[in-house]
Amino acid sequence: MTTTTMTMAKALNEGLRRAMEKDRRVLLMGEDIGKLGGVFRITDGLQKDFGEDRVIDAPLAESAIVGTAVGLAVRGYRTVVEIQFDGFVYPAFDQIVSQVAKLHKRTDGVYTMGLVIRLPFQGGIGAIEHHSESPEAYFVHTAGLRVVACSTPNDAYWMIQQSIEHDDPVIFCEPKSRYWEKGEVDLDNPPRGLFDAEVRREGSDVTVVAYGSMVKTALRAAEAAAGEGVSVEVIDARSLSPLDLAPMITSVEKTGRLVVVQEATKSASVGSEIVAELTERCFYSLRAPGVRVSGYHVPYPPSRIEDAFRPSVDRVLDGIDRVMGYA
Amino acid sequence: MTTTTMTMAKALNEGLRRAMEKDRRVLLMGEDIGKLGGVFRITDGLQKDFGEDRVIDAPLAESAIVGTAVGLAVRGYRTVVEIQFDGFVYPAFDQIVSQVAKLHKRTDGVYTMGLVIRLPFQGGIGAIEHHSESPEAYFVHTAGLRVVACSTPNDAYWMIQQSIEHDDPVIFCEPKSRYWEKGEVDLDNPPRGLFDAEVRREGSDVTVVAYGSMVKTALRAAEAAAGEGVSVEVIDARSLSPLDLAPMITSVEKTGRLVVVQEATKSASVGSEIVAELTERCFYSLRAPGVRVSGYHVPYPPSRIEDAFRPSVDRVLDGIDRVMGYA
Amino acid sequence: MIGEELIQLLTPEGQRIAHPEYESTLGGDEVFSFYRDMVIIRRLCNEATSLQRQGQLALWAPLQGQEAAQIGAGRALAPMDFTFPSYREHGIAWTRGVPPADMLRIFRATTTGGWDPQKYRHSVPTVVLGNQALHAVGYAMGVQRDGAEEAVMTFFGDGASSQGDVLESFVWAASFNAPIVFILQNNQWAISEPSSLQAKIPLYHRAHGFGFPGFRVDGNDVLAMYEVTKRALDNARAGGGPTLIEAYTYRMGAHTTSDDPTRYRIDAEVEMWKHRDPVERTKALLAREYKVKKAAFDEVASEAEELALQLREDVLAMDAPDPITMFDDVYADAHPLVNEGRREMIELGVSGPR
Amino acid sequence: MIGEELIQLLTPEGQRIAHPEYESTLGGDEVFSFYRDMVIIRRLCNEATSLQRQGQLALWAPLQGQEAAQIGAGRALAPMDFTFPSYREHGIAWTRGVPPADMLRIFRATTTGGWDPQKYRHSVPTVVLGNQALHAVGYAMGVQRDGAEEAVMTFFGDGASSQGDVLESFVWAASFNAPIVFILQNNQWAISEPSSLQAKIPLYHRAHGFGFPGFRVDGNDVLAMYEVTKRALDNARAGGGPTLIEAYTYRMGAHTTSDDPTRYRIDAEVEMWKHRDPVERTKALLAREYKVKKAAFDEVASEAEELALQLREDVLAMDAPDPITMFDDVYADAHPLVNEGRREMIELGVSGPR
Ligand SMILES: Cc1ncc(C[n+]2csc(CCOP(=O)(O)OP(=O)(O)O)c2C)c(N)n1
Ligand SMILES: Cc1ncc(C[n+]2csc(CCOP(=O)(O)OP(=O)(O)O)c2C)c(N)n1
Ligand SMILES: [Mg+2]
Ligand SMILES: [Mg+2]
Repeated sequence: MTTTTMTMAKALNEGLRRAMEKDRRVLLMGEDIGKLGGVFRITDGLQKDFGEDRVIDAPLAESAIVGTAVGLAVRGYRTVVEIQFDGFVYPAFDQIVSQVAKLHKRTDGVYTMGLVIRLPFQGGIGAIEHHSESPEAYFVHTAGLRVVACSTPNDAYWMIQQSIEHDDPVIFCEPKSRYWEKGEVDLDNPPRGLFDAEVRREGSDVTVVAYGSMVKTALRAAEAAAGEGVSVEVIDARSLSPLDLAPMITSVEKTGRLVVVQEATKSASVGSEIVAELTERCFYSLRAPGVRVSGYHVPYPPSRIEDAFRPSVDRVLDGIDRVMGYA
Repeated sequence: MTTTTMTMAKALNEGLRRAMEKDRRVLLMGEDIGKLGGVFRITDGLQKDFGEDRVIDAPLAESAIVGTAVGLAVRGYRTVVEIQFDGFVYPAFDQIVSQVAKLHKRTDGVYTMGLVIRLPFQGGIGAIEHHSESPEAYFVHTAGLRVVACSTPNDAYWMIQQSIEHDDPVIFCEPKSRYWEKGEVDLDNPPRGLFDAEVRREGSDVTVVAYGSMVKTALRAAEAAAGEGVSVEVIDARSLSPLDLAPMITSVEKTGRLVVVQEATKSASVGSEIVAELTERCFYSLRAPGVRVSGYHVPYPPSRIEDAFRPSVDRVLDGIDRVMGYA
Repeated sequence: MIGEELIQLLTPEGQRIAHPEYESTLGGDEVFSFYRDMVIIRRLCNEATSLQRQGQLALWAPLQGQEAAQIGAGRALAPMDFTFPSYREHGIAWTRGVPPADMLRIFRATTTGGWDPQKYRHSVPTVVLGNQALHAVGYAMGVQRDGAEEAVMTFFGDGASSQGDVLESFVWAASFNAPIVFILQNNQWAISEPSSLQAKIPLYHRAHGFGFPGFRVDGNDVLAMYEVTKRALDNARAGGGPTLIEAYTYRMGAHTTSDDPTRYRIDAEVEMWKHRDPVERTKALLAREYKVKKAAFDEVASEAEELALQLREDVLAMDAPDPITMFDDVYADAHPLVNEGRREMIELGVSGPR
Repeated sequence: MIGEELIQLLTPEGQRIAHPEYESTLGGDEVFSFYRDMVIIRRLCNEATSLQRQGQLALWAPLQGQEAAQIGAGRALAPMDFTFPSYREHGIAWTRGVPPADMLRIFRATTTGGWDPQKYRHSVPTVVLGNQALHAVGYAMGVQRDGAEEAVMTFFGDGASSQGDVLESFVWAASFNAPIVFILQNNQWAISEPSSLQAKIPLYHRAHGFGFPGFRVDGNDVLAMYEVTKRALDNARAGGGPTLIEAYTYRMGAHTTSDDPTRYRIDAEVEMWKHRDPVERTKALLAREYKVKKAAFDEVASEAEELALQLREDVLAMDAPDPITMFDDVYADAHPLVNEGRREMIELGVSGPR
């Protein structure tokens, strides 16, 4: 087993490189991904090594980026699209919902929509508006799409490759606030399947489900809770569509308590879905209602006050307190 | 009290007419809404009476329809936008999420986004693809928007007027399968506030929450259940953002059982939200987990088999059975 | 002179007319075969309309009036070219070999597709206006990457040409010099909206603003449609980049069978366009110049009749699918929510043919 | 001759140059006041850049190089006109009277807006490329309905001009003959992408394809920018419809302070454009033709210096808002989820200035 330490940004870069080496039909397309290597440098050096035909600087039009990636998919290419920031995916929403999600079905399986839409998502980097959104629920609500979120460099490295290899369209959510955090990457073996959740920390009193940036926040909260004698199990959902419910059910049956943590606003969110599903499946185990610790129901605020919007360790602890408050 | 019988389509037409008579700054804009009166004839005769300056046939571009309505709002107009069919709202998604929902906040309240986006939604009319979608969850998840759905001619008549008068942007969902059903309309007094839910049938065993087209289906299921000795309370949610939880809580505290019925797919839906919220608020009252009876997690199917996709009376009864199956 | 006039090679009376840049390369047999295609597709279209009136289809979008625009453009294609239609391109589908009954499946509402797009190299209909233009450009970018000598063609209407997706497809086609031909069928109406609402000047001018050639062709003249399209396709395959062809034509029927055109347009306009009928025009040429006899025309008519009968038979035999099929091909791989739905449907006993 | 050339009234050396259609109507005092505006906005912009480098701003989008494009266009506006900017229009904001500190609020990340758009008749910045072009057209449709003699102006870059929203705004402006002037600042780059990726021919040609006039103006020539914009605005107010003005200019600095232009462009290009500097060019004219003395120039410089100092002071005094304000003005009327969030924040004790 060869492991090496790298940032999530580098792990994505290496994962993309490996996918492109393996399969010449893998293309990258997006704004500024060529010479610049993308505003986050995720594609750094790839145009130099794979050429302008495979690493395509796109004119500035997201609907066209996704729409042409659909056409490339019909032609047999697998395009990894980079949306520069979460807030700029909406111009492509129509193509994603009406075409990417539906063409496989519409053609009775003839068209393979093997494309990956990379979405640097969530906040926490002190950016201006539209650069910190959490649009994952829109895609989770859309049949025909798959949605995953990485939270560690190792996952980033493997999940991007698994997404590219997968025949369904994948919305690939990258927690941009974690791009520069380092971790061990195993270059030989994937940690698990693309659509599997992972227990990041075991515990017995409360189950906390999180994804993307919030996994680390949840882990820190678990650490803090341990200090107060509360044993928290932290599950990284990893896949949001489909949700890997089995380990969550196992956990909730053990703990009887559920907290979901997300940066997105609460209403009709992934958190709502997890709570509704687990309530149905673990009704007799739950000793308290599942609670959601979420971004507030407001437009993402100016970043000087974003820390008060994004779930903090304190707010996660508060959520844990709430479920522990039930008998 | 002057009441008269009319279809929902006519009630909407009359409601729009009354709003336009009251306030000269109310405009209508959309595809084919002029001479044709819209494909559903909701705006029939209005261009003739109010002129082309107030009833505007729009070039075919939904992003532009909503985007220019935003500009008109900045100028002080209140534009009621007609999206021809639910499935064609997605090209306008960016303007709705990034601008309509956020400009009031972004300008510290200076811009009033008093615009109404009329959305003939849900299926059941035997149409081809993209004409039967239920996109309401996308908007319910978006802070800054309000979302309502009418289910009767009387509500249609009043809610459209209340939406136009309201200063926030309103996504106005019209269950197109109910356009031609008749009902009493009270021309003098609104039934209740725009954001209030309504108990449509009282019952003591199970609470069924529905909206739009599914209210009637829920009522028919309640009728059938009554025959089998199960007393079902049916609540028409009417407002989806905000949700009017109070009457739902009262009901669930009484019945201890909850079923939510919607045509939309289940994942991260309005149904998930209602279940999650009521589980949190009525934890000790609930004798069974809240269940969702929803459209399936597939693209809306060809309409010859749509009846198997949309929740039927049987499927609602099945949901009722499921919650009744708990002790 | 590029783009300054309506390109026409055949007058409404069926007289040939000289054009400085184009001349017809077609022999009599070929013209006759184009005529045949037009007659057949019109007949099939009319059959579909009656099927709809008789409750056998949920909807139909007639192409009547646009036969020359579609047969001319469609016949110019090479077998390996790929086409991305909107919802009214029955004539194109015909030239690609799509079985007529398959064209009606979507309108019988038994599917949202209808045929194997890879087999016929003709994509399934796109209902959301303009979406397909971007797919076509993307596909063309794939052709470029494969170093293939193939062209791509896409279709949209005068109304759809206002959509951002169509306009972005122009930006991309120009930027990547994509091997693509855009066929804009300007049939004068987008449901109830006249094309003058979408543009105050001829639509083909748009191409020039994006930096590639655009032409307005008499869309009711099958000879002109063929020649202009053919040259544009050749040019695309040779690396010459995109072309926009505005087929200036008319939608003789309703927008769809749900539409009532009397609410927004006058009879006189329809009458005027009857005099420009694409089929009659070609027939006049064949009779005069190639001395085609009544018997030959009659033969085409009865062939069309037979195909129409066959179509009716096929459509009537088309059952609603088993509802359980809605769970097929949603994903290429299993998805728990799909499986859950399938299980529930089976338990409820809803499955089975309807 | 419309649109066939770069409209220029002043050479890079500060020499006047004749144009068949336009001549400068400005007197010496006015030219001097334009010069003053350019010097001040450049100085303020540089101050913002240093503030960012010192960690006082989250980001800054410098306009350096584009002063003439913005001051020329902005000064052509009448008080009642309304403007819809993108994120780099500090020069326009200055001509509308927006206090410099307010321009920086969004970049200090203390707000997502910055000023009262109705007060200055200048909308808040739009970050999503192209969205504002449609707002501007809609506003202009409102102006028409009010029968007002006002014009609307909107701004976007060479990159943004590929967006569907911008292109749809052209469709609409033409269709409704809206009183609007589109200012496309072609500063040659969209972050790392050269404008040649967005279009192979000059961008102002697009307007012609949509049926309204488009011009390319030397965007570093404040006299030309002023005259061409003024005429377009007058035309719009008089019911003459839309105009597209491509200000051919250059982004001298980085895209934003987060950008590293050395990764994608060469020094020689930047050097070349230095010789076309908009401020120096105007200064040369003033010195030569109007005999403006060094003292007057110095005075402007020190006024700019003072304003920069004031700006710094104002920015440093700008505190982060109380987080509780994120719940204000989300809706015009109470919304339970907003109230719930506010309550939770108060309970958690997170509120209070930070
Ligand atoms: C995005 C979108 N908006 C609206 C519609 C509804 N619609 C279907 S066809 C049509 C008119 C299209 O006119 P045109 O593009 O001229 O094509 P034609 O029908 O005349 O062939 C409209 C508005 C749609 N299908 N897609
Ligand atoms: C819809 C959208 N996509 C992407 C971005 C990210 N982005 C911000 S500025 C920019 C480049 C814009 O270039 P241009 O339009 O030429 O304007 P300039 O910055 O040169 O003034 C990009 C890609 C965005 N803001 N909005
Ligand atoms: Mg048309
Ligand atoms: Mg630029």
